[in-house]
Amino acid sequence: MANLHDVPLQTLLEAFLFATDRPLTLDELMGLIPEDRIPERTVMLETLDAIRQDYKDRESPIELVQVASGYRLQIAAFMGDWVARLFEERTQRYSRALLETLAIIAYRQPVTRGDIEAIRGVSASGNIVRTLLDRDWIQAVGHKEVPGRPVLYATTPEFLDYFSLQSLEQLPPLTGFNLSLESLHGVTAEKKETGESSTDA
Amino acid sequence: MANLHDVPLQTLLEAFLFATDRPLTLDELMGLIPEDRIPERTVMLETLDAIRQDYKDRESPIELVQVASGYRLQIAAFMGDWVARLFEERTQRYSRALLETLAIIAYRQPVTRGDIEAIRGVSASGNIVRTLLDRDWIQAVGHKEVPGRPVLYATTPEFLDYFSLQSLEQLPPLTGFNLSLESLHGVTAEKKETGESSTDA
Amino acid sequence: MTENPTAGSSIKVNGASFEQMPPDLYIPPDALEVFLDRFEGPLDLLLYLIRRENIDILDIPVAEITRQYMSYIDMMQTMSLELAAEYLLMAAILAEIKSRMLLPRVVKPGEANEEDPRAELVRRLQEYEQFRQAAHAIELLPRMDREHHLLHIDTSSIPSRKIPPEIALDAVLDAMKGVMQRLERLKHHRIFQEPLSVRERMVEILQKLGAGRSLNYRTLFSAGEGRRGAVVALLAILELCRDAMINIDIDEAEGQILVSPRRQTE
Repeated sequence: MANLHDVPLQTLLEAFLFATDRPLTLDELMGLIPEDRIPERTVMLETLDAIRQDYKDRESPIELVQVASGYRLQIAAFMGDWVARLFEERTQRYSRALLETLAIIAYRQPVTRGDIEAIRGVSASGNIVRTLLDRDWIQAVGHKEVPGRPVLYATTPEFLDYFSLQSLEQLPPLTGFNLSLESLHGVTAEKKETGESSTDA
Repeated sequence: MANLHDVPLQTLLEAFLFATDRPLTLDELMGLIPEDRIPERTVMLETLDAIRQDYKDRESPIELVQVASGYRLQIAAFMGDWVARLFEERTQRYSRALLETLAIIAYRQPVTRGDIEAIRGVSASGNIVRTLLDRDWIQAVGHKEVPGRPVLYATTPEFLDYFSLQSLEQLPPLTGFNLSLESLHGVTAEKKETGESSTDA
Repeated sequence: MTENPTAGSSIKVNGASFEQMPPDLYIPPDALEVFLDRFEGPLDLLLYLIRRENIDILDIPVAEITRQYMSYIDMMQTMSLELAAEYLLMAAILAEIKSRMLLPRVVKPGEANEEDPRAELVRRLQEYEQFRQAAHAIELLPRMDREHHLLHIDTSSIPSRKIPPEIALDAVLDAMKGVMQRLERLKHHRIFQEPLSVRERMVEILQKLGAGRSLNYRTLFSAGEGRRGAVVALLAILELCRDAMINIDIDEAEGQILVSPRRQTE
């Protein structure tokens, strides 16, 4: 073991900060130093400042910051996004509900959330629409002129790109069903009709 | 975000090592670098070496080491005892039974519980094996093709990492029967000077 | 050498209940219990005895070791320590070796020497001793949180990026088919099956034709409504025609299709 008295205060404080998994207050840091060597508070503050400056000067990927509960070392802000690669999380598979919502928007655009609910027979969660918006697969393209003026959603060029399609026409045809796309219109129109019935005299 | 092309490779690698709490292999490190900037392996190795040397030259309280699962930053050896003293509660103690079981698995792998019990001359090994499995120090690697098909156990890279080893070869060599060994029991601080003496019966 | 194996402790036993205790073991009862409890098994105990007596493991005086071993077993039983079955099994093995040692060894000419009755036990003791030492060596290896300490750098400020799952176009199609199948089942329970959008469009077309005009059928479609809108318009026109509400005329000279309301008088 190195004789602690040979270790510069700066190195000592760095080691304590590196080794703890939570911020340390000035008092806690002082408490870790051998009694016969505890420096003045001003010396402590100067040394902490020296550490901070040192990392900055060296363009180190870590920085010393002071947060509510004390001092801590953290990944420097300028490195954050690069290091984020380490923390990439693969989300779970998409739900059936999401795929159906996407399909309805793709085949029946533009549609409102009400339309989607009417077709799926289940209330459409705002989360699904938000996920699809976040993914840039759908976009708001306007409002339906019914009471409440619900947002109309349609797919985006990114959606086509993702599936390597040049246009919506290239979506696979819905063959093998007695039910034509017309039926979808039927359902949504019904919805629409009730919507409009209140405006019609 | 800083343009990555302005960040030196050394800083980038340091950031990755700082940000993870597990060792990173050379391949993992390379995988984290943007594709258009991935350096040659030799450049990677040189840079890692530069990091190691840099800490040493600056008498930094941290060091870069290589263990079984890759590279990791840790508190430098010369500071280790100090930190250990501060965080004594973190230090784990292991029973002889556990260490003996671990030793048998480490040196004889793959082994079954039956093998362990035969060597130790004690039949209760289930709990210890479970503890070692929970710690990720050992893993089931197959079955022995004998009646009952008992599970075969081997050590993991995590076991090596914990003891800062890069491979099983770095385990201390198995020694022969040595009468001078005095580590039998804490109670028997018995010292024998006559290590190899063979008393005639 | 008269050194007490428990050197360092100067405590004497003052009870008479431990007459059978080996003369060199002077430990008070509770400490004795701890001491006996520390043995990892019969092999460990035997190695302790061999070591204590400074015996050559290759030439174990079985009778003497068995006597000592049994006195420890008795002690353990007296102290009602939970005695693992292995200890008693070892006692039996020792007794067997002892009796075989008493028999004269008959080596018939031409035959290999009969194996020493102690050989298997010695092999086991040696093997166990190896791993006992290895365990000790592992215990001495530098390890995490004792000699080595991980760094803890705060990463809470790092944005966690989520990689969204990939999906195949087929999955979208499947989902759509599922929706349509559900709708179809639903439809069977409906009283009217008329697609309402067509009905609606029929009304719209009739309104456009209300003035008694003839219109190019193209004007009944709007460019912005897309394929599906066109299909609806077409279905509406055909439906109106079938219901005899409109006429469809082909103007060959102009190359256009004209749609006009059917007059009641016709």
